[in-house]
Amino acid sequence: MAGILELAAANLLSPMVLFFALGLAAALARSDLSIPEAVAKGMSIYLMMAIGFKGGAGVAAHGLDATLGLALLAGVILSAIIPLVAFQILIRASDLPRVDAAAVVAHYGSISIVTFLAANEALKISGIEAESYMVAVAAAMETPAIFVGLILAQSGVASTSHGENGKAPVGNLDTTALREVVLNGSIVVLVGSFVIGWVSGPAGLSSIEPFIVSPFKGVLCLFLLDMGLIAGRGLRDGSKQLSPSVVAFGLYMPLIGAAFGLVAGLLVGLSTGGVALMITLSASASYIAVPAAMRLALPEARPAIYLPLSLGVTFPFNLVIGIPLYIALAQAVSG
Amino acid sequence: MAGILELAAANLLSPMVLFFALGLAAALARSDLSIPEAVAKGMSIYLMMAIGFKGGAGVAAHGLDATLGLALLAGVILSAIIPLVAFQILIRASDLPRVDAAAVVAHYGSISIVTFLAANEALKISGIEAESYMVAVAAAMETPAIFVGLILAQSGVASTSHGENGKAPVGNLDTTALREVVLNGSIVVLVGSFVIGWVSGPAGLSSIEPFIVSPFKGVLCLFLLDMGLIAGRGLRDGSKQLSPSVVAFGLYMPLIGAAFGLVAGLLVGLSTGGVALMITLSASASYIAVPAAMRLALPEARPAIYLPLSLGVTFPFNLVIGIPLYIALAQAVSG
Amino acid sequence: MAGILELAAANLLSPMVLFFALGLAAALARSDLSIPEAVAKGMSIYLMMAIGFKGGAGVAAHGLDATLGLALLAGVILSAIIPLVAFQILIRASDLPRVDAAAVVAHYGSISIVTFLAANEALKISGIEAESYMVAVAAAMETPAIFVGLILAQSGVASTSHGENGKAPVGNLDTTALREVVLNGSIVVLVGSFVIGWVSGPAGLSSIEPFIVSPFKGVLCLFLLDMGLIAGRGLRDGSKQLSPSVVAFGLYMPLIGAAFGLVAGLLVGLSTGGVALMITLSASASYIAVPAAMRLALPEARPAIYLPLSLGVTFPFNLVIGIPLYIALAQAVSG
Amino acid sequence: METFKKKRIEIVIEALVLKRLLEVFEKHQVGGYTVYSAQAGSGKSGAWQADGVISGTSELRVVFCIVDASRVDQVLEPVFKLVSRHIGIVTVSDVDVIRGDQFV
Amino acid sequence: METFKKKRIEIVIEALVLKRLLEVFEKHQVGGYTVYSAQAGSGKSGAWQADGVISGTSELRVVFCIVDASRVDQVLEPVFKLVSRHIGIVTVSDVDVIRGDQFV
Amino acid sequence: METFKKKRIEIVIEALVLKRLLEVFEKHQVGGYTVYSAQAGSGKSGAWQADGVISGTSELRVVFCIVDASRVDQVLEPVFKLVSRHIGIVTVSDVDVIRGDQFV
Ligand SMILES: Nc1ncnc2c1ncn2[C@@H]1O[C@H](COP(=O)(O)O)[C@@H](O)[C@H]1O
Ligand SMILES: Nc1ncnc2c1ncn2[C@@H]1O[C@H](COP(=O)(O)O)[C@@H](O)[C@H]1O
Ligand SMILES: Nc1ncnc2c1ncn2[C@@H]1O[C@H](COP(=O)(O)O)[C@@H](O)[C@H]1O
Ligand code: NA
Ligand code: NA
Ligand code: NA
Repeated sequence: MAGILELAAANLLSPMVLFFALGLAAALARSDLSIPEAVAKGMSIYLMMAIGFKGGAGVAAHGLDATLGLALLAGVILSAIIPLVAFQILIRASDLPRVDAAAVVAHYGSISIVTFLAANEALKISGIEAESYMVAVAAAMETPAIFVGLILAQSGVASTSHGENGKAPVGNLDTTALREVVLNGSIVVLVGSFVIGWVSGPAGLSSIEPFIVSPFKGVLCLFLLDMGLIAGRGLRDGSKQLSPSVVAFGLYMPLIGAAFGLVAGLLVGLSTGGVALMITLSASASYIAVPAAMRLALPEARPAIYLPLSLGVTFPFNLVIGIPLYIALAQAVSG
Repeated sequence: MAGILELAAANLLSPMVLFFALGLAAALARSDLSIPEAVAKGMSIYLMMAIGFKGGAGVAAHGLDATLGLALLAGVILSAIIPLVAFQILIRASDLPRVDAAAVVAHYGSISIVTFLAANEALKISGIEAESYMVAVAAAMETPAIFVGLILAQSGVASTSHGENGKAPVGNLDTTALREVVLNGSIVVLVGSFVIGWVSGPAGLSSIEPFIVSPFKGVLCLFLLDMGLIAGRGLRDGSKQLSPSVVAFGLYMPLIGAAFGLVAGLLVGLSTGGVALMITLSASASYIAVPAAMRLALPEARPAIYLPLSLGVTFPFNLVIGIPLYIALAQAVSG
Repeated sequence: MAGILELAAANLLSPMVLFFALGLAAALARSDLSIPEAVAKGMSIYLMMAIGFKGGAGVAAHGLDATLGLALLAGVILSAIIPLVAFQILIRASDLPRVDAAAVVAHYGSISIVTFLAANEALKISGIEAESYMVAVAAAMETPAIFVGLILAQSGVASTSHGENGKAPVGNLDTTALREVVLNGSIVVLVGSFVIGWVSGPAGLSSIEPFIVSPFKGVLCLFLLDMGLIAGRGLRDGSKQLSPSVVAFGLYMPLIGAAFGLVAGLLVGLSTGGVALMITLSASASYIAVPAAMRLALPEARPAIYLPLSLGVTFPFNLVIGIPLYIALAQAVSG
Repeated sequence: METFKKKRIEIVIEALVLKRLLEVFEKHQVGGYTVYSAQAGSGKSGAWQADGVISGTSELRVVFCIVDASRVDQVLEPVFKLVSRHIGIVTVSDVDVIRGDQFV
Repeated sequence: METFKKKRIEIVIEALVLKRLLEVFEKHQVGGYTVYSAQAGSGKSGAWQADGVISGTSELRVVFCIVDASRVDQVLEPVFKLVSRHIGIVTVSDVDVIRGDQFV
Repeated sequence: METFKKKRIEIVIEALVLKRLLEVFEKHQVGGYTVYSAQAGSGKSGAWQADGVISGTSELRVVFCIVDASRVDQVLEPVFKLVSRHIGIVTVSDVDVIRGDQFV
């Protein structure tokens, strides 16, 4: 128990969390601080490239674990099941229309790559190793939840007020949109870099290490400053639209997801670090791939609900409280 | 004396000064070279983050010097007094309207963070240490000068031709503008990173060192290329508006400011490096926080005067001649 | 022979080539992946600055080779002669109008700096040294081809259908345009950084090494991802306009250029690495300075021909097949 | 100079949907269009700002195309159908051009 | 398609003052607006260019809002008062929109 | 508020040629202009997109200037001459301004 608190305190005072807090505070205080869009996108691509490449190079170095296939499968299943569970909870706990609820839960089935990165760094500080292919599991969990979310929205369309007045059917995911979801830029960079890292192996990694490894954590801090700014802005403007029951969902849903991730991680037989990452992925909520897919395929759902919930409530919760908790959990159970 | 010349020569041939010269030359030759705005802003945020964090981590490492409080106080006083002195000089030496003169002198009370960075690098090359909290002094000197400048403008408004025809009163700094001045993005990042560096200490610093320490000087060179481009453009377009007496002010005022900084640094009891930095801060002129504040609170003052003067005259003077001089001065007096 | 194949295989699986391939594949699959323009420009400036500086510092370190003057002269001559040869071939082999053919061949006389960078990295991996001033040769080869191309266009204007209906004469390179061509931003950074590197020498280099040397290859990979995206987009949209005979020209012309470069490199008396770079420069085709100059001075020529040809055909050919071939050639002949 | 009367259709639309809007243009053989990025805005769906955003969700684009008055309705209908499902607005105004045959 | 006549107010203003302009909009209940970045310009106060600039001082923004003709004066007056103290210009033009009730 | 009728000339032109266009403006004493970046477009010369491009070749800019109706022809002629040699278009529309003497 002392371990958890210590880990939590260390986490709370880590540069990553503090830069996020700085961004949050600046936005809430209405400072004019902002990271240019191009720089934010550049950092996002950098982070995807780095994490993918390192994961792939790790697989090349340590060989393919027999559990990789299982872990990928578990990831896909988690990504599909968590939204179903979350939907049953959210529709009862709040008065959100079905369409909005469906969009929200798709975020919770999918994953937040920055939460994953922060958990990786926390593991590193604690000296715990994890399977390098976990980044592939992260990639595998990105999209299944989207399809489940759309099906949930579809099945409920007749009963919502949004679909009534003769509009096009919701959740209309044609092949163009399908391709756009699957070929989302950030997923392409993540998966592509994983493959490149795998093919070019440790030699390839060492040749670009001073770019993708050494400055990585610093870039992540700057990126978290930006995420703090966006989260703060979202909370400032969107707080009127988020009812207390929805905010509460954003706080307890990660723990439910975590429980699923924990079970899956143990069943698959991952290492302590791997279990911690599986928990983190399950507990985290998307704010890149899923919102984009929802705008395309489910425009009726309100982004003013799902964006601040994912970015302003669940993301900070995971960053500050969740990650040390999940690591402690993994240690307690699989140690 | 040979020491100064040697230092000056080394400074003149340093990559930092040469990249600034390259930018200046490119702009004057009307090359189409330009640094994208987003990249320039990203570098600016990076530099603030790095210098703030390093300063804070330094304070955490070396403990709080008893002189910190005194140094901060001295900074605030310098920032307020220098504009008063500068105003008396400028209003006599040139025929600038009071409003323009008030805006100009506010720049000279405040500070240029890049000049401060360049002085830091020059100290490092000379093997001279300085108090790490000097970056906090820099932050403290950013804004007081703004208020003094506005008061100077206010008191003179009746006598200028700008305020006559029933316009709103100048220097009208309402609470919104006040917050905007104090919460200027670059000040927030600088102060916030200082606090984060302090809290997370040397361990935090070492975790992001490959991002904020190692490449720092290279980024500064690229940033100076950009500043050279802007200074060159400003001189090209603005040279008609700058009378010889105003240009002269941009060259001798840093020396007057330096004298104030020297006295203050000695009174506070700073180390040789600290005195050199205090001189540099006093001698430097703002080109971020003050111009922005002037546009908001004193729109009648012409940016075509104060921007090229600060960026195109005083900044290069300090970069090329001032810094080695200030270091030599600090060594001579406090050595 | 086995050596070539091995080198080719190693090259094919290098992160640089693989990231280019990722970009190409993403663009052809119509992924929405894109690198923000500002980031791409920032990287481009970074690469020019780094390669120029390293070259200049190298000259400062190793002293001025007696062959530098000869190599520069050879570069200028190659840049002027290759377009003449290429024009005779292209005008016979394809049915391109003279104006388009003249614009195309100007690209082949000039050089691609990224191809040069990739060849440098390949040499480093093979443990072959090259003269550091070769980057100055690269700079010298940038522009002569442009003037030759414009003269070729001019001489043929009466016989083309584009110039008939009383329009302004083509290839009208007034002094403004001349300055714009010569003071192109990327050339200014390249040459300026070379001079700065030379002046500030190894000491200057070591002070900014963590910025311009260590992460260099990683940035190059990200830049190649972007080039893959642009090449893929160009091929996707421009493939209708490129006839098979023009595409073929894009594949065999580098080999002809390479032959010229080989002869020149041997005559000048370069080292094995120097010969390999001279071949690479001669074989490569411009996609920055020349297209920009053509739009200004020869707007009648269609960019939809020369851009995808240079970037989508010749660049990948050189990157994947050319470079290992040119290195093997240089080793075989000058070893 | 002699000029010809044309119509300028201007559309503000969320960035993610731009691709579909351009497909509509292609389908209805709109001869040309220009896209630029909006940086912030406000409307029925609330206020937004592009700075620092990484998902692309809250970015908007402005697209304008110059077409002949005779074709406005034909283009406007499918465009409006698309835009009204998403975040965005459509306006039409008068412009004069120099070469009439260029904008059909 | 049936369209409705509205007014488009377009304002070029220095970036630092944008926040205040939007506050004016809010105060006068302007239903929507769009902001984009200008990259360069020239006027009474001389020429400027955004590239590479770090202080934000010489950046300008363009803002347009579609309002009903009946409300133009009400909006224009405070907007013009603000803009005339700063660097910037204001223009008004006619546009047609499809849903009239959306722009009030 | 009292307004004055002026003309708005809007030009889409490739970025590399912008400098020359602004020289034309200067030569004909155009009192002001604003430039912004287009992000993508399509026309006779095909489609283009600015993202990721490093040569500047396929970037376009949009420039607008408000001038008095009496001066439109004088400005339009050299502008059109320049644009028609390059990639780009020119349109003219009506706007109202508040201070008439500001736009000549
Ligand atoms: N009809 C149009 N409407 C709006 N923009 C256009 C139109 N035609 C051309 N453009 C813009 O002008 C650029 C050059 O046109 P063009 O010279 O026809 O290729 C295009 O890439 C578009 O950005
Ligand atoms: N009245 C208006 N004037 C100008 N732009 C508007 C207006 N209404 C909406 N917009 C723009 O269109 C976007 C989407 O509008 P809406 O769908 O109403 O939220 C807004 O974010 C603005 O950028
Ligand atoms: N006649 C004009 N046409 C278009 N834009 C203008 C005009 N006059 C001024 N502007 C824009 O408004 C900004 C400020 O104008 P000013 O306050 O006159 O310096 C200029 O930098 C331009 O971006
Ligand atoms: Na999840
Ligand atoms: Na000062
Ligand atoms: Na060549």
